[in-house]
Amino acid sequence: MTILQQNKQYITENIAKSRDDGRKHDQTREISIETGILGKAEGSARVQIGKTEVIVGVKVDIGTPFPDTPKSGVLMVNSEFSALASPEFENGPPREDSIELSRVVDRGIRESNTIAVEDLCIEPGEKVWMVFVDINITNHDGNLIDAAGMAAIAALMSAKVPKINEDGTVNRDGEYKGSLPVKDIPVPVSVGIINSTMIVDATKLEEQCIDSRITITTTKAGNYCAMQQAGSHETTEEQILKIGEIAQKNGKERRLIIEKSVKK
Amino acid sequence: MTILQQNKQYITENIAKSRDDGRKHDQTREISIETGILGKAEGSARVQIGKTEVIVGVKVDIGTPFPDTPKSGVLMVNSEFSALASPEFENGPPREDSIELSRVVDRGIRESNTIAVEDLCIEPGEKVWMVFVDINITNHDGNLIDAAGMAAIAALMSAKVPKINEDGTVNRDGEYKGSLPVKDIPVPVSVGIINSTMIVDATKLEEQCIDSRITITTTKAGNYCAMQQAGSHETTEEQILKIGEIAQKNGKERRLIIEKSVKK
Amino acid sequence: MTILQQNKQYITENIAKSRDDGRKHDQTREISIETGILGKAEGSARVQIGKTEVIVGVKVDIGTPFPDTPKSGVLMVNSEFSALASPEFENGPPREDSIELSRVVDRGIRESNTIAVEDLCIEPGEKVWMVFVDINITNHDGNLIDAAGMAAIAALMSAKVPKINEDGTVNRDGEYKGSLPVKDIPVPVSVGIINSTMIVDATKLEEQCIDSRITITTTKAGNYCAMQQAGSHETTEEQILKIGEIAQKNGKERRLIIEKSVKK
Amino acid sequence: MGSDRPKKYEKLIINNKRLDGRTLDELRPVKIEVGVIPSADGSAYIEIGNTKVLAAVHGPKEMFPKHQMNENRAVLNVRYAMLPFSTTERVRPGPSRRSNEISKVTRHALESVIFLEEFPRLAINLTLDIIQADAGTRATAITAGAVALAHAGIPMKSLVAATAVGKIDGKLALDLNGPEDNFGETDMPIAMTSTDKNITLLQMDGDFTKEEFKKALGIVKNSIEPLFEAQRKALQDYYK
Amino acid sequence: MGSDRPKKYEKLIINNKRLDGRTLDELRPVKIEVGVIPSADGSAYIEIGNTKVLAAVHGPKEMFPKHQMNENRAVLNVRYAMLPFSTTERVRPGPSRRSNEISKVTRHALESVIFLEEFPRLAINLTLDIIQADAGTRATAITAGAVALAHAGIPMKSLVAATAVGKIDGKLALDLNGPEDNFGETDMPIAMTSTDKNITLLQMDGDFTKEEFKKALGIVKNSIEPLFEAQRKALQDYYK
Amino acid sequence: MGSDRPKKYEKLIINNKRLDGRTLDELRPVKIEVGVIPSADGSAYIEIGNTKVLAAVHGPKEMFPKHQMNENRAVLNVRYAMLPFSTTERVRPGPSRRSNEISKVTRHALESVIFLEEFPRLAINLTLDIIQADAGTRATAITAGAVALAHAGIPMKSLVAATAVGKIDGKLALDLNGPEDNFGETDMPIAMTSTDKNITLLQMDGDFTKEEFKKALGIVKNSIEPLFEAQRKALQDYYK
Repeated sequence: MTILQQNKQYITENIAKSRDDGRKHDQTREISIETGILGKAEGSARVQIGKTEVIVGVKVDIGTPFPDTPKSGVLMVNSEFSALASPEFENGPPREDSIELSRVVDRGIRESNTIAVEDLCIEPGEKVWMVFVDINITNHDGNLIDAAGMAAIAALMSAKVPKINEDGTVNRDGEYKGSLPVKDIPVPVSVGIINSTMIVDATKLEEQCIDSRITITTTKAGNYCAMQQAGSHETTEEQILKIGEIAQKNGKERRLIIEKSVKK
Repeated sequence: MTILQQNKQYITENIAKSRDDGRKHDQTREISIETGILGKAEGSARVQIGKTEVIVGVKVDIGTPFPDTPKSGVLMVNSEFSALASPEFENGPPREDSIELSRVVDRGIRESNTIAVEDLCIEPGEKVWMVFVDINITNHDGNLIDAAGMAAIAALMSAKVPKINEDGTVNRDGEYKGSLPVKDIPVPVSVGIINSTMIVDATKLEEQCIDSRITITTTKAGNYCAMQQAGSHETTEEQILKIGEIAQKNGKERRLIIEKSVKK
Repeated sequence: MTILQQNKQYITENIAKSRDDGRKHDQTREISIETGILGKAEGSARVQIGKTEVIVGVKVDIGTPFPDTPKSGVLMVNSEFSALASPEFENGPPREDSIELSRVVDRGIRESNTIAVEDLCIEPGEKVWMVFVDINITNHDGNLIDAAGMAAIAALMSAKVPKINEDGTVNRDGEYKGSLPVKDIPVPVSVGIINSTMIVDATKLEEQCIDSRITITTTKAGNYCAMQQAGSHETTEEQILKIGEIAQKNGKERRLIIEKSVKK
Repeated sequence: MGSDRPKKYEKLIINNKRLDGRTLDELRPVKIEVGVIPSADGSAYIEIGNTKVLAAVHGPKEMFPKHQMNENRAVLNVRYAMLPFSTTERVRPGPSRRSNEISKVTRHALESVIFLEEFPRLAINLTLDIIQADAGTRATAITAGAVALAHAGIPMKSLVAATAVGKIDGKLALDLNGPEDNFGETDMPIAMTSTDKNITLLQMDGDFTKEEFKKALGIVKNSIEPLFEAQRKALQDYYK
Repeated sequence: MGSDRPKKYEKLIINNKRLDGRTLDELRPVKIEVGVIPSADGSAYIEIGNTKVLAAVHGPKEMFPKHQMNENRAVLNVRYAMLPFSTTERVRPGPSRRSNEISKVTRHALESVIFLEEFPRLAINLTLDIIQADAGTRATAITAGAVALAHAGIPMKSLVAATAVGKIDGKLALDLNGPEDNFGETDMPIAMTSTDKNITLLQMDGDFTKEEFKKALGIVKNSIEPLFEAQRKALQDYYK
Repeated sequence: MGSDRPKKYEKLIINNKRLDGRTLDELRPVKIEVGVIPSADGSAYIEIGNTKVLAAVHGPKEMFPKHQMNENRAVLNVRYAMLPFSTTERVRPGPSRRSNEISKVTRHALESVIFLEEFPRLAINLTLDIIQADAGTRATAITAGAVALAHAGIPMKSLVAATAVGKIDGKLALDLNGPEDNFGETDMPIAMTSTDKNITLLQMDGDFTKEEFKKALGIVKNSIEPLFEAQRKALQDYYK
C-alpha cells in the first residue's frame, strides 16, 4: 500500500470517531476574508479556509446585450485552476472540476437573484454592464467550491460601478457611480460523506476518501437556491435532508463572516 | 491472420462471384426514409440503408449576408460522426472522413442549384435566411455518403420557412411562410471497386476491402453535378464511365424513393 | 557520440580559430533579395542568406480600427514555420520560436516608427488600412530572424496601397493609390556566442552550439530600436556592448542591400 | 427562470391540471426501445414527452488514452451532447461548458450502480445524444443510459432512472416540460436507484424552502416507479 | 460558379480562343524546378500559369505520433496549405475544412504509384505550399508532389500529373485559369498516371451530361502529356 | 509608446524627480514573502510598486509528457500568465502570443543559474501568476521566480533579479512604473545574476543611441543590488 492509500484507509476507518485535524464533523477550518485587495479590479476578495486560498476579481465593463435579452446586463463567472495551486493541476488543469466549480458558484448567484441582470442595463438593446467574476485558486487544500463561492460574493459586494465618460467609454481613473447592486448573499456549503459520516469543509486528503459530496447554497432567508451532488455513491433521502439543515446553519455563520469582511 | 483479415481476404477473393450478404453487385440494401421526424427542426429526415442510419436536421434562421455576396442567403452543411454510431468513432471521430462527407454532400446540393442562395435573400445586405443542414450518423454499416446525401435532400424538401415576427425575429411558434424552395433532387451514388469488381452500396466490411470508391451525384435531368474519388488505387477511364452510368440508373431509383418519402 | 554531437563538439572547440564554412566571425553569408515576386500580394520579397530562404507577402486590406485607437491603422506580423523548411518542423512547428520570431520582427518595425499607424487611417473610427506581413520560412539553415526581418522590411518597401472603389471596397484589379508609407529601414542583426566567441549569421549547425543569441535591430540613424536575448547562458556587459557595435556595422551593410533590392 | 411570459403560458396550472393535462405529480408519457443501434454493444432510444434521446454503450474495451486507465476498476466515460437540430435555436456542434458538466454528473449518477471493479483497466463508453430537447434532457439521458448499460450486459446492482421536480406558479410539480422549465421558478433534477430509491444525482436551481425541498423529494420517490417499469419492460421486450 | 461577371470577362471564349490566347485543349505554360529546398530529401517548385507551388518531401523516416504507424507499409502524410498571401483576399493561416479535404484526395492521388510496402512502419511526409493561387492549386500541387517524391528517391511505379477540365461558356476547356474557374460552369480536377493514363484523382463540381463527361475525360487523356514531359525534364536537368 | 497623454502625465519628470517621487535611478519599493503557497515545493509573493506576482515551483518531478524529457538534465518549464483581473481591461484567460514569448525569455533568464544537470530526466515547473500589473511584470516575475526556486531547494549558482531601464521625457530612468511605461519612449527589461552582474535577459523596445544604451546598462548594474538584498532577506526571514 502506498502512503496515500494508508492515509486514506486510516481516515476512512476513523472518520466516525474523529477527524485527522481534530475538528468536529460540522466544523469549518478558520475562515479569513479580505476584500478590496486588487487595485485594477472593480471588486476583489481573498478567502482562506485553512490552507485553501482563493482570489476573486470582479471586472465591470460596458458591452452589448444579447439580442434575445436586450434589457439585461451580463454576468459571467469563470474559474482557472492555476498550476500554482496544486501539483495535480500541472499536467493540464482539471477542466471538468473547474467548469463545475464555476457553474455551481454561478448558479448560486444567479438563482438567488443576487445580481438582477435588469439592473445592469444602461441603454436597452445598445449598452449594458458586463460583470466578470474571475475565480483563481491559489492554494488547494480542499473545499474549493465553498471558498470560491464566498470569495465571489464578497468580491461582488465590494465591487464598484465606474462612471461613464462623456464619450461613452468606461471611466478608468477610479471615479465610480456607486456600488454594484447586490441583493442577497448566497453561501454554498459542501458536505462530504465518508462511510456514512457527514463532514463539513473536507480537506484535500479527506476529499480523496469521500463517497459523495453535496453542495447546497442558501440565501439570506435560509432558502435553498442551488444544489449539486458529486461522487459515485448513492445518498439517502435522510442524508440529503440532513445536509440541507447543515447548509442552513453553516451558511448563516459564514454569511456573518462575509458581511463583516465587506463592511470593514 | 486476425478474423478481420480472414473476412477481408474471403470477401476480396469471392466478390467477383458473390457478395457476402447475397446481393447483386449493383443492388442497394433496403432503403427506408422518414421525414418530419424532429419537432424542433424546420426540416428533418431519417434514412436507413440496411443497418446504416443517418438523421439530418435542417435549421432555418435569419442572419447577415457575407459582405461579398449581399444578396445571397447562406447554406451550410455540417456533419458529426457521433461516438454512438461505431466503435471506431470513439477515440475521436474521423475528422477527415467527416469533412469529406459533408463537403461532398454540400457540393451535390450546391452545384445542382437545388437551393438557389439568391432565393434566400430577405433584405439585400441586411438580412438573409441561413439554412443549416446538420448530418448525424446514428449507425455506421457502410455507404455513409449516399445515406447522408439522401437524408440531406429529403430533409431540405420537407423543410419549412418560418414567418418573420413584426420585430424582425424568426417566428418560433410553428407559423410558416411556406416550404423551402428546393429546385432539384441531387442523389449521390457511391461505387466501390474490389479487385476490379464494381459494387454499389458497400457495407462497412466491404468498404474495408475497397481499392477505390467513386461517388457521382446526379440531378433530376440525369446529369452529373459532383464527383469524388477516394482510395489509393488507380481506376481506368472505362471504369469511371461505367460508374457514371451506374450512378444515373441508381440515382433515378433512389430519387423516386426520396420523392415518395416527402410526399406522404 | 552521435554524428551531431561530434559535429557540435568540433565546432565548439574550433570556433575561436575558424568557422566550419571558412567565414570570418563577423561575416554574413551571401545575401540575395528579390522583391515583387508574388502577383496577388500588395508587397513581397524573397531573402536568401546562404541556404536559408524566407518569403514575405504583404496584404493590404480595409478594416475597422480598434475602439481604443480610432485613428490608427493596423499592422500585423505573423509567421509560419512551414514543414517544408526543415525536418524538425514536421511534428508540429516550433510554436514558441515562431511566435518569438514574428514578435521580434514586429517590434523592430513598430518601435522604429517605420509604419506610422496614424498614416493608415482612412476615416477615423470607421475605416483604416490593415497591413498583414506574413513571413514564410522556405528553407531553414539558421539565422531565421535576420532573414525574416530583412524580407519583411523589403516587402513593406515594395508594397503598394490599392485604390478604393466607389462602393468603398478595395480595388483588386491592380490599380494603386501609391506606395505604402515606409519611414525607416530597421535591420535585425543576430549575434551568437559560442564558448565566448561571437559570430554573426550562424548556420543551423552553429546555432545548435550557441550559448546565447542576442538580436539587435538598428535604424537608419544607427540607433537601437529593439533587442532580444535568447539562450540559457549569461552574457557580460562588455559582450552586449560589443554586439551593439556589431549590429550597427552589419545593419548598415545589410540596409544597403535592401535599398538596392527595392529600387531595381 | 422567470423571463417574460407569452400569453399562452400566463398560467401554467389551471384547476390543478397542467397545460398538457397532467396532474402535479404525474410523469410525462415515456417510451423506451432497446437495441436500436446495431453496431453498439448496448443501446436504447427513449422519449419522455417531447424529449428524445439515443444512448449507446461500447465496451468494456481497452482504455484510450492509456494514461487514464485505472488499475483497479473500469472507467466509465460519458459523453452527453445536444445535437445541433435538437432545439429551437441551433446548437453549435462540439462540447460546451454545459455539456461538460452534465457529462460529469451523469457519470456520477450511473457509476454507483455498476460493478466497475469487475473490469479493471478497461473502459465503458456511454454516448448520449439528445435528438430533441423539451426539458429534462439530462434526466432522460440518465434513464436511457441505464437501459443501454443493462442491454450491453454490464453487471449492475440496480437500475437508475431520473426525472425532475420543480416549482411552477408556486406549486410543486413533477417532471417539468419545456414551458414549465422556462417559466417556472425552480428545477431539481434527481436520479434514483430502483432498489432503494437512493439518490445518485441531485441538482437544483431556483428557490425551495426546507419544507418544499422535503416535499419535493417525497414526490419523486412516490412517483418515479413508472420509469423503472418502462425500463424493465423495454429490456424484457427486447429479449422476448 | 456563375457569380456576377465583370465586363472584361463577359465572354471567356472568342473565336475558339480563350482570353489568355490558348485553344480549348491547351495546357497553361508549365515550369518545374527540382531541388529547390536544400534541407528536404526531395523538393520541387512549379509554375502552371500564375499558380505557383512549392513541394517538399521528408522521409522515409520514423512515424510520429507512433500510434498512427502501419506495420506493413509506409504512411504517406500530405499537408496542403494556401499561404496567407497566395490569393487576393488574405488566407487565415492554419488548416481549414477545404485544405483538409484536399490533403486527403492528394494523398490518395499519389499513394497508388508509390511502393509504400517497401518501408513498413515509416512515414513519408509531403508538404505542398501554395505560394500563389490562380485556379488549379490541387492539380498543380499533385504534379509538383510527384516530382518531389521522385527527387527524394522514393520508388514509384509511375509519375502522376494532374490538371482540370471544365465547361466555360458552354464549351469544354482544359486547365482552367482563375477567371475561367470563377465564371465557368463546371470544374473537374483529374490526376493520371504517366504509364497507363489511369485515374488517381477525380473530383467534379458543376454540370456535365454523360457525353460531356466522356469527352472531358478524353481531352485530359490526349493533352496531359506535356505535364509528364515537364516532370521528366526537370528531374533530368537536376541530375545533369 | 508615445500615445496621446492625459493631462496628469504631461510631464513624467519634474525637477529631476518622477511623479511617484523617485529619483531617476531609484527602484520602486519591493516586498518579498517566501512560502506563501503551502502545497508548492517552493513559492514566493512579490510586490514591486503596484505590480504583484505569485510564483510557485513544483519539482524536480517526473516529466510529462514523457517525450519532452531530456536524458542529460532537468527541463525547466515556465508558465507566465496575467490573471484576468490584473489589468484595467480584463485579460482573456489562457495563453496568448505575448505570454508565450515571455514564458520563453523568462525560462532562459533563469536556466543559466540552475544546476539542471543534477536532475536528468526530471521537470522543474515554475508558475508565475501576475495578480496585478503596473509595468515590469516579466522582470518582477523573474525576481520572484528565482526566490521560489531557491525556496524549493533547487541548487543554483547565483540569484537572478530583473528590472527595466527606460527613457522617459528624453531621460534614462530605472524601473518604469505604469504611466512611465505607457508614455515613455523606451523600455529595456534586464535580468542579472547576483554574483557577477551578468545578463540573463535582455529585451528592448524604443530608441537608444549607443551611448544611451551603455549608460542604461550601467544604471541597472549600479542600482539593482536592493533587489538581491530583498530576495536574500525574504529567504532568511523564512528560515528564521
